[in-house]
Amino acid sequence: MDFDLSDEQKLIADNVARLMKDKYGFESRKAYGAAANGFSDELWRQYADLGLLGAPFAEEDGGYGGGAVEIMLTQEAFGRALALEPYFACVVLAGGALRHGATAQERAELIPEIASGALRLALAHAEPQSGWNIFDVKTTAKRDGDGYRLDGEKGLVINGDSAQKLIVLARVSGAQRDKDGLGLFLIDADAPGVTRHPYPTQDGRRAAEISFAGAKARALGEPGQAGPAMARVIEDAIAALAAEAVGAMAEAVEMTTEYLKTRKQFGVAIGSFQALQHRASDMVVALEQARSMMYLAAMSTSETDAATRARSISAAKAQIGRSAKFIGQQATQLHGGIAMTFEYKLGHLFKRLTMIDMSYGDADYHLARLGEGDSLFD
Amino acid sequence: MDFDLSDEQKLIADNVARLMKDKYGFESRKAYGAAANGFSDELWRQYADLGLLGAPFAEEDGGYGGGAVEIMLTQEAFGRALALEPYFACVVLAGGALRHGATAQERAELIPEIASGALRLALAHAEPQSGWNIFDVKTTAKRDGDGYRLDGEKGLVINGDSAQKLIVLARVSGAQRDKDGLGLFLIDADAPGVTRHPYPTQDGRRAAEISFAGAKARALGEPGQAGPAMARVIEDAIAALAAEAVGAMAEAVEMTTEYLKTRKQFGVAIGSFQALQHRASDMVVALEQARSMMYLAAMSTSETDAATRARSISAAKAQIGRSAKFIGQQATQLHGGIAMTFEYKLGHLFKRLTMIDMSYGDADYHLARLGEGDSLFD
Amino acid sequence: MDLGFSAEEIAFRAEVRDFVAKNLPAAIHDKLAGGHHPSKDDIVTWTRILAAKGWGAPHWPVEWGGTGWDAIKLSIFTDEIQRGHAPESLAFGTSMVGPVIATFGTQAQKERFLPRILDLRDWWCQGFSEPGAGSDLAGLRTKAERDGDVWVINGQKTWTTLAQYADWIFVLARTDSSVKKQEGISFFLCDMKTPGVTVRPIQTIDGGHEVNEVFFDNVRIPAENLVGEVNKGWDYAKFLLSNERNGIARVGVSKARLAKIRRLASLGVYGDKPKMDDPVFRMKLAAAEVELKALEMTQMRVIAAGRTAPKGKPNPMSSVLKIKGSELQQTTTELLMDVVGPYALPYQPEQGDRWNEPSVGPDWASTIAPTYFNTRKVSIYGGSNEIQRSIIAKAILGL
Amino acid sequence: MDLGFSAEEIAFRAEVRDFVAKNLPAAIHDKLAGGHHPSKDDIVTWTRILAAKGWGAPHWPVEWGGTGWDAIKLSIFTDEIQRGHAPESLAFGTSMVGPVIATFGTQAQKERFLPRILDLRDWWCQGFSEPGAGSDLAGLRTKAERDGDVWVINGQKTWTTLAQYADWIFVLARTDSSVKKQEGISFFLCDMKTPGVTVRPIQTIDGGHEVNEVFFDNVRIPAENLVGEVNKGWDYAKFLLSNERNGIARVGVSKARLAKIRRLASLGVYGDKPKMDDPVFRMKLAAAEVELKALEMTQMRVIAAGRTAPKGKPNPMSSVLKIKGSELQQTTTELLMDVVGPYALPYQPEQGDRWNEPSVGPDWASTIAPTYFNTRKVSIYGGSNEIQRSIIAKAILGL
Repeated sequence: MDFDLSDEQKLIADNVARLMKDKYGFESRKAYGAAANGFSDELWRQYADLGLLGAPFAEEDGGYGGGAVEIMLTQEAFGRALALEPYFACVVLAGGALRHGATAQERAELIPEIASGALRLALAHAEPQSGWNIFDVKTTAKRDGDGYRLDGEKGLVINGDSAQKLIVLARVSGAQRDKDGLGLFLIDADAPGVTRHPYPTQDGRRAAEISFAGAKARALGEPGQAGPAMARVIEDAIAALAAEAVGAMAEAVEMTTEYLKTRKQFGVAIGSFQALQHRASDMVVALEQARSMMYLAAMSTSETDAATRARSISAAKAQIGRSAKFIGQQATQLHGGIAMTFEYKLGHLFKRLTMIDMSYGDADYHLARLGEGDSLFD
Repeated sequence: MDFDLSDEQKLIADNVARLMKDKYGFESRKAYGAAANGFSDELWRQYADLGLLGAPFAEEDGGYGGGAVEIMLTQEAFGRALALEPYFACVVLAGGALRHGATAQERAELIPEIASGALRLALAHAEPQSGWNIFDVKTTAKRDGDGYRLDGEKGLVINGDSAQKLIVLARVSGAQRDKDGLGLFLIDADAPGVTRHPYPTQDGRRAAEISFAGAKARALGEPGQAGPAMARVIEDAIAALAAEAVGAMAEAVEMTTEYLKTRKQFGVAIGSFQALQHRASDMVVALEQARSMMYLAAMSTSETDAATRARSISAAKAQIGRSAKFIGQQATQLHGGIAMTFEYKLGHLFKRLTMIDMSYGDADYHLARLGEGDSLFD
Repeated sequence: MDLGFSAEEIAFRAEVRDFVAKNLPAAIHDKLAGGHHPSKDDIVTWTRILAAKGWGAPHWPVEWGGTGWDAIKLSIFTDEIQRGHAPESLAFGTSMVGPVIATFGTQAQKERFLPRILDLRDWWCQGFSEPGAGSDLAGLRTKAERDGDVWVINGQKTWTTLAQYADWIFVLARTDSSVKKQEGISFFLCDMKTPGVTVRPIQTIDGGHEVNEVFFDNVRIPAENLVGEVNKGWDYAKFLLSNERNGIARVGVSKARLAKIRRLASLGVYGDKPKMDDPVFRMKLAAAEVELKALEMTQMRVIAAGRTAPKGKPNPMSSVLKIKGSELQQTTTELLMDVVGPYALPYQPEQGDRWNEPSVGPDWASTIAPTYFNTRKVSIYGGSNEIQRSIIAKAILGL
Repeated sequence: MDLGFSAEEIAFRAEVRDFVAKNLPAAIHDKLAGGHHPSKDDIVTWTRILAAKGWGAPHWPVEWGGTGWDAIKLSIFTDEIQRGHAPESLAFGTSMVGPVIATFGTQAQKERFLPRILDLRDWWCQGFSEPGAGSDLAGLRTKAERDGDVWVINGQKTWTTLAQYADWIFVLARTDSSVKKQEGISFFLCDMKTPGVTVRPIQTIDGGHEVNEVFFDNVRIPAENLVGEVNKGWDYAKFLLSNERNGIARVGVSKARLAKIRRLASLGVYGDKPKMDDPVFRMKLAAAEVELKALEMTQMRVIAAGRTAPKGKPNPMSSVLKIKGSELQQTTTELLMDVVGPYALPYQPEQGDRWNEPSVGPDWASTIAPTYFNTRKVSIYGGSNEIQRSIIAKAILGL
């Protein structure tokens, strides 16, 4: 039990924190978000230069040998700054699909391109009807020569609007919600038969609905065997979102504290009102509980027992969701009107926290999953 | 829509309030509770003299022509004082069984005796396995000559230890949880074949587990048809408990407010601390919501549509349960250590409120019932 | 004690419901039922339909176009407007400045302003809040100085709802800085076209434009536009704030939303079972319905008690209604988030008449998250819930 | 960063668990697992079993019988004791007065008292709280005056846990009334048999007898029973209160209770389905498990941070542990109430050895409601949760 970072990890944390401080003031963020992509190409290059994009991949695959802790540190800093670049979509989701679902050869081909910043991938797995069931897949992949043809509708593809290539979860066999019979497929985002409907998201990002009509793709890994890999991808994604959420919550708590200290009403700083002090203290408790579960989630991604891993990840997501809701709502309440304005950062933290709760299962969803299984304790 | 009391109702409310003030200080209550019966025979006589025991019964049955409002007013005052006499057991529960389940002749025979204070009845309906399902009845009634023989186990019979006669819910036909096939039976509490195991309850009252072994009883109403009557009895009981709970909650809020005003710490009255003020304010909100549902419950007992009536009663019980828990817990917290002592009234209010929530379905139970049906709104 | 509605009240409810169903234009109904905001035209159109029926401002004195309904009927009316997804009356006119003018204004002011409020020829907005004042309303710094026949106003107001449409604004301004802060405030009526009045939009977190900043730069208004006496403005403001508490709980809004939740949760958008089959969701929904039912009864109790209470005195029980009412508005938006699930994510802002275009995800999804975000305001504005708790502690509990 | 336990720590946990399983007398285990309180004999018996193993006060200095375990091992040890339904060490001796004597006491005091604490030959109780002081501990009024070779103590203590069994009491008393309240307090050790010491029981709402009032009426104690310096008692008290925060979250207690809840909820006491089949109940149980898992990690983080933190300085993060830990102790008692349902009602107080007699209702039911009532104390004592929130606001947030 040791919460200390290695020197390499400290370097990553320091570098990304400094970069966010220098380049990701809230006014700068507005400018980045106004770009067509919805993020800054320049910062994406800097992430590559800092080694962030390759950090979580194995060295033999062309990465820098890090893992869940490196993702956690990066995501936490991004969460504080509300960074918009497609790190989560490309490195965590698509990168995760490669790590867990692709062959060594495929990884060696694609991961160096991710690490260098040259290739931005997106993962198209959800569908309009699937809700949070990752195995609910109607999109089909049919063998055609040495490749496959994809048909179907994918929804909520994060940064799918600007990705150069897509990794698509599609069904090669089985019924709509079977865990078996799924495959991962790689396709150019502007290949014939691919239609993207891009849109902004509530939290100021970009996503797309994407339809496939006989679009020609190549398989990654062994078609039909992608189910367990997808489960791990989503587990990694939840761990990454947990860290981002903790960053955003920590920022919200700090902003609120600062506001309570400086904002005066009835002639005194409102932070002198005990009822508000105690609310802020409850926010600290919620934050610390969430931070603990951020660590648990990061640690659990390497747990080998699938049931234990799934339980820990669900527990983390449930706690994150509950803490995020409480902190987002209370930070808004303690700020008052200013928090309701688009100009001010806090509302955007609240919106991002809300959308993290709505991703990959909200708190109730994961509590229900936990309720069906064994205890979290041995 | 008119919340004003009639002159007769005002008289009842005034009389019972005055009696409680004169005779039911918390020290007096301790003395009453130490009696073998667990209550004051003297006060029982005074209730009869004031007309409380006959109030909710029809005049043609030997009552004084009141109803749910009279019960509400009485129970609210009893709730404030934590009165121990078996009004709820005898007048509300057993009396309700007579009102809803007995023939006119049976009512005319028994109700005057209740009204005069001469006869204390208890209602034995629950069983060890039944939980809050009033139709879960294993106790059987078998025809024997002009009467019936009862066999089985009844549990949690409120004031069943000291009642002179028992009204027993027993099965004449059907399976264990059928709504049909139930009957009400009257039996002397010390009849052959009746064994009572009396005990005190968490809230300082008395109850009994009662077993029947071929005990000879007489039928009330039409054996086999008692199911719907029992449902109404329990609905009336919930309305009565709602009022008792509101009385206890109002007392808890007042005691807490008084304590906050007088108790000093760090040199000032603790009521000057804003966090405590706001908690007390939330208690007021919870109390007013509960009070509103007390009215709804009383009003609903005369609703003719059974489904609408059941929904309103469940809604009232759910609200009462939630408000009672919040107020009980917070009143305790705001008092601090003194609330944890047996000598002090507040803890007894908390215990009574808790046991009211645990009677006839706790808040979750009634919310689940509501969740299965239509909306509360048209 | 008779806790049911009378036959007359039941018939009245049916009449209002029927009137709304038959007269509310379908396009407006559908837009509001979908969670969208009404446009200015929608509100004007509907207000004039009501005004033509004599229901433009039912709570006003009959001589100025009111109905003479008692408080219960007024409450039923509000409930049915809200449940029917009709636009609500522009409160700044009918419930705020209207009653102030009717009570404290000159005969000339009454004749000039009240009829134009009734059918929304004048769109009013409220110039109370200021940056830096927040819940400490009386700490306002906007100044009015007398200069011959005019008052000269300088300062800034904020959170001014729908000022972008407004013809007139009623303004609290400081006219004496030498006395206690509540005692040096006056109440003015100001034409928005007066030189020196500038409106700057505030975008809210849901992307909408509901509120504004309003700047006063040497705004000269005629002396006749002072309401009542100089330096008595705080009294009128208190009257205004305490006057229209009927409807503060917004029970009808929450009823309408609960009905919508039941409908949407039964659709079965994701997976093989509708959300309504989830027992935890059902329990949360039932809990909200129970609290709302209790709140409706609490509101009735306050109304009933108000019949015999002294007029114009603030009733601290309205703080109970405000707290619970705002909590329920927020809870119901959270239940809608439970229903919409992952398709809360796409951001599809309303753009003028394009509110009814095809959307990403379920066709009802686009307003859910914005409504959730936007509704956080209801525990902040109109005296934050923390202020309400302090009022209860002081005025009900004596702490 | 390595967030798992080391192989050594895992083996250590197994060793403690195994020791408890093999050495805890079955009658004591069953009594505590059933939610009953241990008797004095139970605690003494088990403490001596631990002491014989060298585990009587694991956190003490090795020279006085401690183990030298690091904070993580100490935490694992506490966790396993609690989960194994073993009586906990009498904290007043091992965690409170023991460390104070070991740190500030004279060599004679150490030699005299420490060995007798280790194997519970001396039963200690705590004379801190006073009526009227509550959370304002430093406002105490018990006085000690010097009279030649003795100190004469007069005053009253309250909430004195298990004083009815105590051989000794450690007492804070005012020795100088002319200075700031924290600066005139001294720390005394007092034999309970000294004339003038009277114990009066306080019955708690669950019907139990855990706490007492202790009266001091001209109690004369030898000067050698002063700890450290005169008027420095407040420093020792702060040391005492900050010293033993390991275990303040009582994670093991809540873990044991959650396991019990799962077991009882699966029994199927009422109706045709066990409580565990109720999805709402399962959701509440899962939520409690999640919070407890998070709390366990939070505790580990505090322990890890404590390795490099300055000694003896109070860590405000312990307020986080106290708040969440007490909430979970209370939540789990509420879940037990959900399980027991209507048979919460019968009151069947423990009477000496009759704890194991046949009960009304399910044989595990009788302790559920008393435990629920009694556990309300955990958010009141040891600095109420309101005090803890103020500490967080000040010491963590700087408000």
